[in-house]
Amino acid sequence: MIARENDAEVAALRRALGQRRGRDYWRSLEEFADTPAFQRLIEEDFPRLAPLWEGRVTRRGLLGLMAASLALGGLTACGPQPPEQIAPYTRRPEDLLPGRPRWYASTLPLDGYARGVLVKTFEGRPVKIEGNPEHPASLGATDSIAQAELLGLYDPDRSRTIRYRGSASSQGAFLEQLDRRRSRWAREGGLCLLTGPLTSPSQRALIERLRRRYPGLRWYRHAPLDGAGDPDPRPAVRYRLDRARVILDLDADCLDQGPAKLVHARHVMGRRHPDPQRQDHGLPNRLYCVESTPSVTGASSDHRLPLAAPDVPLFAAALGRRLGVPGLAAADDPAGVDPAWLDALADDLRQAGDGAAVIPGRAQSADLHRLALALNQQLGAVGHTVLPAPPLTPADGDLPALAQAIDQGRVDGLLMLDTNPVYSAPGALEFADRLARVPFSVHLGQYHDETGRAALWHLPAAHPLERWDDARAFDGTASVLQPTIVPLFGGFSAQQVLAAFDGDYRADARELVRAHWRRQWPDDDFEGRWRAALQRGWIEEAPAAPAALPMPTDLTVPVAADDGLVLQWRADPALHDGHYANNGWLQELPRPLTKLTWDGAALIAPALAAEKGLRRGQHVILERNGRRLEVPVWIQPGQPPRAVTLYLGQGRTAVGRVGDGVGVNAYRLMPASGALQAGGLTLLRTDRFSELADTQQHHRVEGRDVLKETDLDGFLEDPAFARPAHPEPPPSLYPEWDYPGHAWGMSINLNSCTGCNACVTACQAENNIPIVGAEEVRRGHEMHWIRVDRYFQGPAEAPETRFQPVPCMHCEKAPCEYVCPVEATQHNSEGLNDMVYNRCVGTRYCSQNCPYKVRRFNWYHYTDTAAKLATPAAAHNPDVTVRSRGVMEKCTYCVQRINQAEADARNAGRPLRDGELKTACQQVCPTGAIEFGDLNDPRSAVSRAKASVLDYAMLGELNTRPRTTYQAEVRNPNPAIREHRDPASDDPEAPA
Amino acid sequence: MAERLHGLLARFPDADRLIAASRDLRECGLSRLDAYTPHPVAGLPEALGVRDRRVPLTALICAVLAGAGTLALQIYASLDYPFNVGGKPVVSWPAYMIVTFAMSMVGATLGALFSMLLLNGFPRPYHPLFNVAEFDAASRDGFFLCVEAADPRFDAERLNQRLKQHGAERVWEVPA
Amino acid sequence: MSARDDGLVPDLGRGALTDRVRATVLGRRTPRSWFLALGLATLVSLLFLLGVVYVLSVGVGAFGLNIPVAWGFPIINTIWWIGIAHAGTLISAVLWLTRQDWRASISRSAEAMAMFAIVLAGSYPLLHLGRPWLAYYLLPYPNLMDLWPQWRSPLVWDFFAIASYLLFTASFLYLSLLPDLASLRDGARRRFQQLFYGVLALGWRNSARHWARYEQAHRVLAVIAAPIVVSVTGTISLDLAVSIVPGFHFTIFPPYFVAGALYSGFATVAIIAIILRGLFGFRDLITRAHLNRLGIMMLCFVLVVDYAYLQEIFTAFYTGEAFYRGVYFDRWTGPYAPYYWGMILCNVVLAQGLWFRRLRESVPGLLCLAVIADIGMWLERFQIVITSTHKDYMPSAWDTVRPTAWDWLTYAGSIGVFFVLLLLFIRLMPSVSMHDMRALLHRRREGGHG
Amino acid sequence: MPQIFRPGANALTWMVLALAALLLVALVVVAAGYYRSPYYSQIGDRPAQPVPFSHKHHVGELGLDCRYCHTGVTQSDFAGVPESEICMTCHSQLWTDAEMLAPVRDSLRDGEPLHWQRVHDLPDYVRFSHSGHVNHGVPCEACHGRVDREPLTTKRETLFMQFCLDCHRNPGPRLRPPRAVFEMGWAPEAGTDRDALGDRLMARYHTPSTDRLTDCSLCHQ
Repeated sequence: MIARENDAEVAALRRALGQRRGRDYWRSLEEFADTPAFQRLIEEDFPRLAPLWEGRVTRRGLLGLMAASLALGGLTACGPQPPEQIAPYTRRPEDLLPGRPRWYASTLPLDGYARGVLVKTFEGRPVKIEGNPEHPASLGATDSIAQAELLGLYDPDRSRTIRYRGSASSQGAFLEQLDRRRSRWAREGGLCLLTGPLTSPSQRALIERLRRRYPGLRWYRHAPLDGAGDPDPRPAVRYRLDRARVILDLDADCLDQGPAKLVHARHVMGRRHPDPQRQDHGLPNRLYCVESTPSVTGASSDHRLPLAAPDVPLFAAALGRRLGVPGLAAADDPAGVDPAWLDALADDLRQAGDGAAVIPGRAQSADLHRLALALNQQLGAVGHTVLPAPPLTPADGDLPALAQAIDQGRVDGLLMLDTNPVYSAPGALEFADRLARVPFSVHLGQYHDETGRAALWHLPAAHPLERWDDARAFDGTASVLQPTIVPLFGGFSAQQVLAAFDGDYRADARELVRAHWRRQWPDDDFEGRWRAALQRGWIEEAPAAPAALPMPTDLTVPVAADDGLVLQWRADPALHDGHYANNGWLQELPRPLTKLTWDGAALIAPALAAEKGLRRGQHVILERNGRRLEVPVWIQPGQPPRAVTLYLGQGRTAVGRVGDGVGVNAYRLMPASGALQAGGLTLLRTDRFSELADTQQHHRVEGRDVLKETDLDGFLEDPAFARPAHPEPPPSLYPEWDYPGHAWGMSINLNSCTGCNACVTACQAENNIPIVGAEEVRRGHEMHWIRVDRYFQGPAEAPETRFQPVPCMHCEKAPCEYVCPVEATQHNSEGLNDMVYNRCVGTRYCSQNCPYKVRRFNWYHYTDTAAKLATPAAAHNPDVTVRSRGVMEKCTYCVQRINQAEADARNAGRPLRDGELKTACQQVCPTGAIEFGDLNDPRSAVSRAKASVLDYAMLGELNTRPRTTYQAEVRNPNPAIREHRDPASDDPEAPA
Repeated sequence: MAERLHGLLARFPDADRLIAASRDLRECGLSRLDAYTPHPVAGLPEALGVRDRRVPLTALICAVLAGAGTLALQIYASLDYPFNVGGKPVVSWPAYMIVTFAMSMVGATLGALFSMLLLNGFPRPYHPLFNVAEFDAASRDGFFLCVEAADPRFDAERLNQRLKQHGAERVWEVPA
Repeated sequence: MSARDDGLVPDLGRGALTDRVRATVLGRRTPRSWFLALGLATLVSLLFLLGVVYVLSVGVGAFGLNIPVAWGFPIINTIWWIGIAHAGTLISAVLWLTRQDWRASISRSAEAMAMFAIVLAGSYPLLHLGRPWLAYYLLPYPNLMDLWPQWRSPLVWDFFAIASYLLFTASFLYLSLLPDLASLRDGARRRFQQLFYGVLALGWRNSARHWARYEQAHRVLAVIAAPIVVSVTGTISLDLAVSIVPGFHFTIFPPYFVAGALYSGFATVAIIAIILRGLFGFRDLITRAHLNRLGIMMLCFVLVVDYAYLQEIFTAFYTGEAFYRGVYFDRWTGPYAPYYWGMILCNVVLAQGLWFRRLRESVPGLLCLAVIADIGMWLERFQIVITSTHKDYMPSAWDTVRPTAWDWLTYAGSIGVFFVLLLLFIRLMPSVSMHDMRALLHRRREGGHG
Repeated sequence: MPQIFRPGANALTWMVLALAALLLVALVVVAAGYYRSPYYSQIGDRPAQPVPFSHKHHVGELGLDCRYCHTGVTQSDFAGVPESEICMTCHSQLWTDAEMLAPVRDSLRDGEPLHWQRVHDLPDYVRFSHSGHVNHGVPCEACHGRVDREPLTTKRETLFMQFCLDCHRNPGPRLRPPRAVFEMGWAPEAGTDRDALGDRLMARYHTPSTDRLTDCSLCHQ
């Protein structure tokens, strides 16, 4: 049931891998893949058998299964335990103690930007990723994607071999071919490089080296999420939102997108602790959000304005006019926007002065970025909340430019590093056809993906957790990626490939990175600084001279385009640009606003749905410029009426068993420029339907005592509004239980929660929660222990959105416990609602009687190694039991962490300190919305949080006495804007 | 008689005559009497002097024992490994009453059934009475009276006459 | 005293009656319709087997269940079958205590029906479990974990209630069979029949002493039958009522469940009575007057059920709680409204047909009403179990389930299993209690006192 | 109807019934006995090991401390099975050519781990921490028995939940002072009040309350 028995095996494998260091390291995989240990691991972890619950069961199969299940079920209890073996190390690595985790500071890049992480490993096997509290882009938090990188590491579908024209080949053959071309490139040029956004100092240095060797080298950058490339690049800006009092988000989703999202979330939402006593009432900022697609930021904002993407620059210009930005006097208000709203916003921003910040969205045009910078300049925010950022990737051109070069026959060799243009190039570019015309194309990627298949050569890339590399954070801080495991499937780093192109065929990945930094620190104690960097997770450098922000001149007033339907492409909140499509944790992650998993859909406004007579899941054909795409629709409250949004990242065809064939590829409709919004869309209704796999079917609170909220005025009037009318606790016939030791409890601050889902994935990673697949989600069988409920209030066209994370409440009078016939769930002496899997017989009565519906059931054997979506055993947390079929499970408050922390404290002979112990959801939360600790300690953070006047128990009138309570939400709207919050109009049912 | 005799078996045309005969023979001091009828006949046990209340008594005793035992088991189990279950007391006796009741009903049921079987001497597939072929009518429409030879006042000749007087249609000697 | 001619007593002598009934068991010829029915029932029961094998092999995910609707068909079917069982016990015990003459000719089939219904009702909870092979964890036995069952759980109560009911019903059935087994032994002419029934009869000789003790034991069982019936369905209703789920948590549940149980039970007895009439030509043993009485019983209980419906709605609204009101609005208008209105149609509207004597006495009429009653009661269980949970406290967790093929297979198939068992029983055992009928004839014709 | 059964049938029936009842009782007794038997609990099992390592020799006769080889026992959940390297610290000097030790030498040379057979194996759903026990006065001997007398490692206790609970419900009498945790066959000085000693040790080790020690999630997490 547990992954522990595999530890020794993995350790053995790792040792086998570990011997192939140094020179051997850079050599082909074929011979290695033949070792029996490797074969065994692969077969056990990644079997090819289809899962039972998805496949059709044959007669023989069924009988066999029945026999097996009877044997499994009945007989294991009858015989003595089967024998097991222990394989100790032959030589134990220094500092490694079997059974004790080791932590490594490392870095995970996203879009090239670094996020500092700490990786927990057991016997050389990474099992959990946490944020690095000292890293400026993490502050201790991570997002869902960073959490899910762990699963990506063990993904059995990752590329394992060098391939030539699709078939396995060898490194020697590759180098031979490469060698033949190098001299010509040096003479005649013709070598091109295609990367994503790239901040790695060592890679950039290697590229510079290549430029010297091949003077004609052209470097192209493909960043599908950044929209159309621009001759005049957008200003590189970063924000200090901890200094901001009024923030205007212009379609930026600044809390959930971009390299600084975790920091933004902490600085904007993490500071909201309403308190009538404080001068700013504990609400230090006000967030306005103008957005083209409902997002986490819009949901968290105090004022939200839905606006189709092309109208956002008009909005910014109209605001600029009000603020007196030169050159914008002629700007008109965009249609449909209340001028009074704009006036109030302008006043608010003006009052904030240098405490204002206007943030443009990355998907928006460079024009908007310049406009926003002008607004910030006008407000006096530049230098205070708006600072220059390190320059963007210094490439020579974007993907359309590369396409042009290919057309002109100027590309002889093309090296594509960690990018997948065949999938993510705009459909209009027909990049696959063009790539076929490149004589020598090389793809380095983690998957033998669409581009890998189209390229002449494919090289497997090492996963960020397996390779030496470096990257910079949004603010320029450099940090090192240090491998926590030797590449499982071989795999090269970009540095190695770049060095090979430079003629260095035997370069060591580690040395390539170190060499760069050795050059940076010529005089210093290099080893000392290097060690410090590895230990801390980031590199201490002399701060670069502050570059001045180039102030935009000659702003042009944007003009309104046609008012027809607009198609918008946005990063998928989980799959990002599609790179993570084979990651089951992310595919199954309910997207924050739609609560959709797996399936892709076109988001349309309720008004558009009504106009076209569309129902949820009905297929439409989207047509633009002669390209058509059939996709089901999702009716999204708060979507601008004329805007249709497609999330990028689905419709993969060559990524693996998880991601292939899920959803549609939205890049196919994109204009050649790569712009992320375009008009000229027609929408044709069809009669086909899909049942979409969403995890929440009902979107209104229905007046139930679940969410409590008010605005600042209401709060000041009645600070105790969240307290129940009746005395607490209600009287009981039963005597009270004592909790003399620890009494664990949790407090969730709804003011801070952004609904970003990081807690969901962190919990999944920590607690070995299985992936169930789209069909199972459709049937309501999803397994997440913590879910983020999303409710809409107010009119469907512009609703207010509320999030509420719901883990187990650990009720002191738990209704689940007294109905269990076998004591599989009851209370422990510290107030936890325990769940004993090995005692559970699966009556499911506990779930029936749980008013919060937080329990999850293993309807099938999801963790069967034969299951298609089973998490590889190596990725399991060895401290948490892996649950088998027929067993109930639920949030345990990370009891394994509690036990470990208590044991560690006792071993050290000291009491457990507050804050020493964190649950997975608490630790990952970017805004610190979750507090957990000992309620018997009045000074603990959780006790203080629960002492807040805002503290309330969900469904408290049931007298379940939950240990998890919430802090009611207080919004901070602009008193000058009274456009919303009329509970009487709180009805039109969200489209069903 | 060379053969040992089990008793005399007489068939009567109806229940009333059987009752009358039974009462008469009993008043004559015969004790090892038994009547056989296709269905329960009111008054017949009294006529035969059968007054046995052991079946309901056993049922009652079994019910009380089973109920008490079950309750004791539940309380013992709760104390053996005490748990905090939903914040309820360790011994939540009101909740234990339902199983207690169910088990006392089981006690009564089994007590009644098995005391009936055992007191009747079942199982006893062989019995001398079956040696009389016509005895099968007892489970169809025949009313029989049997006087066992073991009775100290057994006298085959006199009994035969007496039975006939009471209207017995036929009298058999039942071989042992 | 001359017999009252109320159509309840056949125009036969004791011997002729015994021979008639014995012939159905001991006779060499089996009606072709019996084979036909058995074949059909076997086919249907194979579906059950298939469903069970599949569900046991892959897991309960095969059923249409999820969170929040974690209980579904297996629980519905358990409640439904146990309800059917109750009428059997009631007829053979309570009507015996109250000296209802009309019970004699149907009591045996009612008891057999009860027996098989309980067996099925008891098998569903096993199928319902996530890990059925660990069901023995519910038993109190000294084990290596030092753990005991959790006695506060209504499921433990249930386990004991159903187990005790099964024991009780089996004991009761065997007890009342015993004299008839002797009768078969005595009537058997073939050796294996003599041995078979001879062993089972344990040597019963129809002695006055046997009868006296038999009657005492029978009376004890009959006396505890009523509380057992009430407590078993009551306990099962507590599975729901003890929870805090809106739509489950009603104090009216125990009596309401008992009434519903008896309604469906009498309907099923009526169906079996009609089958027996057709199969063995028992038209003189089970007369139209019997059908009429069964119809009247159904009417009584369905009126209680209808009253409970009203009462439940009143309670839901009287509490003033949004949750309870929500459950009712959902029942009326939600995704499962067809089931609710189907239940109302069957149990409230069509059931009123029972007021008409002509319908009650007509074979097709009563058959229709009985089938409607069984369907209606199944729908009632459906809307209690599924409709209540699919929308409870947390709007975010609301969800619907769709019954799968395996749900329907294991439900429909169980009816096949029931009839296989029943058909085998009526071929191997006397389907009319001969000694009861003889006693009845004795009482009615010869003025004997029962 | 003639007589169906012979007179002997009565006795025969009773004998059959008695036999059935006896069988039933026997079944219960056998089942209960089976689960408490050494066959099921594997007490006394002494699986063949790649190297016939003798605790008796190393501990009993040479007096090696447990921690010399089981290096993780005070810091980790796992006590740690010695790496081949540890064996060879001595055996590179002693018995360097012994045939018996060839697998150890081979293992270190080839980097192939020795595959020891597990003797004490808890189910995977149980968390057991060696450091949590030995640092708080629970001696090795409590679960592993007198290894200093075992030529081959042998399972000595059932390690059933019942066995764990015995101690968790009343830890005092099994606790030892720190110096005696790794000692074999230690007994308190004659005349010591074992219960009072247990209480003192519990206070010293801050042993959690019995309630905490019998929490399900303490071991099943």
